[in-house]
Amino acid sequence: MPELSLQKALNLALQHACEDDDRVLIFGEDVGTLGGVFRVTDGLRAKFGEDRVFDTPLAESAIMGMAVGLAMHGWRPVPEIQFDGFSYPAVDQIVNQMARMHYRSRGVLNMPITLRLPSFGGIRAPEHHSESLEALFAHVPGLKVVSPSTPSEGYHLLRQAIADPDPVIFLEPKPRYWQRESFDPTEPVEVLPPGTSRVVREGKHATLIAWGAMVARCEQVAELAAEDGVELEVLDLRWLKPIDTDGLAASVAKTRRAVVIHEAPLTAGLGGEVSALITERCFGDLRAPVQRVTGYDVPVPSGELEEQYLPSVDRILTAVQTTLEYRRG
Amino acid sequence: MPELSLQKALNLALQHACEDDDRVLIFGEDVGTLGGVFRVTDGLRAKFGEDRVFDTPLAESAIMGMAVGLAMHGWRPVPEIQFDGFSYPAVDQIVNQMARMHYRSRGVLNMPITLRLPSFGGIRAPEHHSESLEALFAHVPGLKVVSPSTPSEGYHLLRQAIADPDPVIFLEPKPRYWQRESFDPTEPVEVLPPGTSRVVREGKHATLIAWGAMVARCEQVAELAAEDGVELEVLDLRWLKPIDTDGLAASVAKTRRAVVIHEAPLTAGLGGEVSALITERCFGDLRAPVQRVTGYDVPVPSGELEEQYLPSVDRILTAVQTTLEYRRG
Amino acid sequence: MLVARRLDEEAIALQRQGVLPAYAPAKGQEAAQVASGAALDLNRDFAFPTYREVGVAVGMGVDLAAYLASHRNIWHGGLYDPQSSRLAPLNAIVGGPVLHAVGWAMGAKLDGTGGAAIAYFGDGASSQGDVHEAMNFAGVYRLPVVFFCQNNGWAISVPTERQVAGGSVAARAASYGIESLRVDGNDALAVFEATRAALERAREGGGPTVIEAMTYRMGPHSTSDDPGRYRTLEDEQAWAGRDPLVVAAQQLTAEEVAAAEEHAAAVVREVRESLVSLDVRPGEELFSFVYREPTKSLLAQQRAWKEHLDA
Amino acid sequence: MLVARRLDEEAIALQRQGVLPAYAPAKGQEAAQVASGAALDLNRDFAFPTYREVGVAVGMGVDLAAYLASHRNIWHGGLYDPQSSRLAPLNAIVGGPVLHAVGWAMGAKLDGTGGAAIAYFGDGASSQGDVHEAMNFAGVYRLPVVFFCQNNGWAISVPTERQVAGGSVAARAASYGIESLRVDGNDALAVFEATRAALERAREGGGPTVIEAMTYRMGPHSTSDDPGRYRTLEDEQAWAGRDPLVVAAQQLTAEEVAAAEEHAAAVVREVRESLVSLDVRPGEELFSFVYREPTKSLLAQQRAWKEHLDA
Ligand SMILES: Cc1ncc(C[n+]2csc(CCOP(=O)(O)OP(=O)(O)O)c2C)c(N)n1
Ligand SMILES: Cc1ncc(C[n+]2csc(CCOP(=O)(O)OP(=O)(O)O)c2C)c(N)n1
Ligand SMILES: [Mg+2]
Ligand SMILES: [Mg+2]
Repeated sequence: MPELSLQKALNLALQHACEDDDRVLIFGEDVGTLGGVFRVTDGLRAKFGEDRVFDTPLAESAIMGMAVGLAMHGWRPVPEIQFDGFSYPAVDQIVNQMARMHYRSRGVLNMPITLRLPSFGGIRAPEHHSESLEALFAHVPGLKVVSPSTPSEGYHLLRQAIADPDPVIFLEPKPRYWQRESFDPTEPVEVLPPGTSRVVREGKHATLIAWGAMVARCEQVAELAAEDGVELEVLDLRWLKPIDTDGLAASVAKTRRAVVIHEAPLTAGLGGEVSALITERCFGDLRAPVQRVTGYDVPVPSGELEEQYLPSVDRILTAVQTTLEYRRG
Repeated sequence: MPELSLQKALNLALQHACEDDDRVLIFGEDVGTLGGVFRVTDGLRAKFGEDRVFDTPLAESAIMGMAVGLAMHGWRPVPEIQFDGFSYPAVDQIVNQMARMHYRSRGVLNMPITLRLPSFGGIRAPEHHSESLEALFAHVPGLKVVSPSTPSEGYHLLRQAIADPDPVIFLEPKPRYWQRESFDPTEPVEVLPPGTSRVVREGKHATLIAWGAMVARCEQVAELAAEDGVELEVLDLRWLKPIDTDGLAASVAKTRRAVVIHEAPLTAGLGGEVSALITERCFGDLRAPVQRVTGYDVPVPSGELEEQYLPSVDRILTAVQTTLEYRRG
Repeated sequence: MLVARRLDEEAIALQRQGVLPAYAPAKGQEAAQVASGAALDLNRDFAFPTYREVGVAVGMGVDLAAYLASHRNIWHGGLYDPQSSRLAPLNAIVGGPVLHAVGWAMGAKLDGTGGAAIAYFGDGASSQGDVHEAMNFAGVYRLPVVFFCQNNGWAISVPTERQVAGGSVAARAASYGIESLRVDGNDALAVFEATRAALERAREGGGPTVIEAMTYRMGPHSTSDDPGRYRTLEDEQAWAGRDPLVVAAQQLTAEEVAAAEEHAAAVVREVRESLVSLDVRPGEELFSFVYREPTKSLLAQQRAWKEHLDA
Repeated sequence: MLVARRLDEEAIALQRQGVLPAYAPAKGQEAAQVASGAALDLNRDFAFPTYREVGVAVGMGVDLAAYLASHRNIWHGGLYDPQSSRLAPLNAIVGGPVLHAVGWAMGAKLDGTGGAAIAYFGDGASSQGDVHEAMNFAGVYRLPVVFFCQNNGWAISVPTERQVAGGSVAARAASYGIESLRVDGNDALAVFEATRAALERAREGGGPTVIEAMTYRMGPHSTSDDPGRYRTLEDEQAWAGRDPLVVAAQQLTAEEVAAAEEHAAAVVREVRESLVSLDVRPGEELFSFVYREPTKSLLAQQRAWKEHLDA
């Protein structure tokens, strides 16, 4: 069985999607000749030609606006925006156009667009290269949002996103691009519908809920906690819209305590939504309020300060302790 | 004492701000000659001249980018974007530039910009004219976000926003523009710092939390509930960033039940944040999970369907009933 | 063109009667709209309108009551089928849909289906970044797209000379290596010919064209606008003599005009009746078109909505 | 210019040594950068850089270690004082800061302080909507701003001919009614003179100018880029002979060159030392510069952060 990095798994997913459906188009800044700054589209231009895999001029709004027009013509566009922070110029086309064209046209026009977005922090990158936009996108009716945390998940979720008839924002966790896993992408797997999470590790004392690169960090936390006899369940939420409320409820009904972790700033982050959903469904079961461990309400700082900004193993452990020791006041 | 509409109160606030500080500039699409599509800037050009109050070409990103440059030069810009939905093209300048320039420059450059944004639904307007963007903006470090619900609040909050040294997004509830109130804007009032809410009506059985036009709707609900002997407290949150956590906690500590109401779609709306904050602070006091009554996770529909989308008196009453009858499962 | 004018008048009347909550009059722009719309090959081409394109709908033969349903607040994008009528849903974001035309044109080029796209936009829209990006992309890829700018002198209260630096949208085209021309937007034949030729050239691989149709918005920006605040009666009268209907009538006999009036009256009567009798859409549709398949959470919300309805 | 070249080389060396995590080399663009930066009147003008402007910092006399602190991952915008050095913080959004220059120029025009703004951007940036909007605003208001485009042939892997429809950024200016010129970006004197004249004209109320400095990025896009993937050695060699330093050296005596090298070496030594010895900023600063006064919630977060630090 081959060992594949997330970056390679995504590359294969794109390749297989292009092979399976000749309406799939890949485009964006530097995705063609260069193969993308993270090489996720490497080799695809050579395989599928300039018509299927092409570079665009430097304009994110145009990339997404063009994707909308291509979808109206019947294509299945898979545009890339080079980094999270550069999707802001395209927000109008994403929110006002892509997310609503199906609705506006009363279901006549489909928008099977997958926006690939290298996302999140953890690689000490320059400004605007380490942003978390899931809360923004999850708030927008008509969008679906997903983020893989492992190579195999990356492969299958990207295939699923591209096959989906609706627009999907696909958030690729940059620091995990080089993570490797043994799996055979050609082996068929059961495809769970959008909005299903994955229990990465079972536990009974509390549930850690995370996505993207934070899943691995939570696994580390769970390892450490296990040494002290604390069994943490780790839930990879994966789909950030729709959210797996049933999965959350099932886990928390068991553990009765939850900590949600994300890199984005605290206020109005997706952690608030997760916390509210859990509380709405599990109020009677909860032994403590849902804890949130998140980025601070500050702009993502420069590399030398980044680890102080991101949720650390320490901060997550403290939150676990808080929830375990919580006594109703 | 004069009776002033919200629209006139805002107009006076702009006028007085221009009089008090000759670095205040007002600009945007149709704000000059026309006086704004809601006439909020009516007469200001005649009073302060073309240099202080001017029309721009039709480009929202440029309006906000120009505001950033003007602030870097030492001005105090008060741009208008004509409607909520048209701020999406300016999101890059708002998020990546305006909100961060102070931080990026290590505090050297100030961004005392107030973006006036006619917001929210309720006037059966065309598409893109009825959006609620508070969750998006509240998530962005460096921004402050505020929305008035009455004429006097409008006057004072707008003066405060303009005087604030940081960027403030000022959300004007369109359906309240013509609401009238007797008050004397020249009478000095105690200015509470950003992040203070207002108890609009005292009650003891549950707290309704709202902002913008939903505050008036909650007052209606409270009237109706009072007929049945249910005393609802109504909290006008006003500041949506920073949020008055202490005010929320104080009210809910008393009432032990809370319903948060907003027009924006449910998922990842600010209601999740409010719910999480209350639960974090009042877990022991809460007798029921915080209820959310919000717009559905669908694009704001056309006028004939709008009332079915917006939180209705009925839906809010049902949520009140749910929280009052809640029994821990 | 007469149909467009009379329908426009009817729409304004319906707004006064409270049937339409608001309307964006096209008066004065009928030649630019109807003639350009009529130049499309409806088997292959596709048009991308703004919110002021009733004449384009007339020119393309779109179901007019279904078009006006948008102004009756029934559905934002109108009730017509954009796919079969070759007209994208009404779009109220100034500038945004121009990029869709570029994407659609790329789609047409890629699979050799051979149609051309036409994007409608105004002088005000030319200031938007999206329009620049659209022209640049179209130039780089040499796409079959026609950028049809109705320069009607105003963007709400802002006149073209304080909107369009340099004064001409058509002149922008050259700097993208794109063909362009200015045409008298009140001369239906000139508009038709220019549009037809540009679409044909586009279909044949000749690349994009910018057409700037010089016209005038004779009415208010919308039924809630008051042009008296920003322009003078003289300004308006200067253009009254160039009314596209007057221009067109000069080329017709009195009988032809009378016949056209009769036809227009009949069409308007019919459209009015369908429009007035259109049912409001059922609230279920709030939830039907968000995704191809509603999500679980959306279904739950729909159930809650229904319970309230039934309660 | 030699200072810029040697500093650039030093920065690349420091990147290899692991001192700088990444760097965007300016090699080949020194004449365009240093000479245009030197043309500013530092008492009145203000410059808006991108992320590849070390030569501008040299030309303007900005604290170079403080400038490079951005590349050392110490602070995104650099550690120099933008106000006193007249150079806005480094900006990594392609296109965005061009609008700031327009706003700043409007500010200068409004209060008669008389300076001009200069916006730096690349050939790639010219595709962004913001750059179009900036030129249009500058044209409509006739603002004192110079749009200084370094057309270095590439935007990462995309060559100008597949980026800039029509082929020339300068040509765009005319369609906004803006003055423009193309200048040999590797000829320091020509760049200096063009920039000086444009700034002066701007200050005197003559309106905006677009300068397109034709140059070449001789190195990779950044230290993590591999130009071998998208361009040939011949392509690179074609420009090697036009290296701005070679051009400049031809106008100097051997002694002058030697003196310049000595000066550059001394500067680089000093900058290197300051840069290497710069302290990482204290974590408190995460919270200090978000608002003028931190909010209650931010103070609480700062306290929580501190507890973890102390724990
Ligand atoms: C992105 C965006 N910004 C602002 C508006 C508000 N608005 C609607 S029409 C209009 C003027 C448009 O002028 P123009 O493009 O010349 O078209 P016209 O109305 O003259 O047909 C404005 C500012 C909008 N609809 N979309
Ligand atoms: C809005 C935005 N989109 C994409 C990027 C990623 N990016 C950084 S530099 C660059 C190429 C810029 O090319 P050009 O403007 O010619 O400047 P050069 O790098 O050649 O100096 C790209 C695509 C970015 N920084 N900002
Ligand atoms: Mg117009
Ligand atoms: Mg370049």
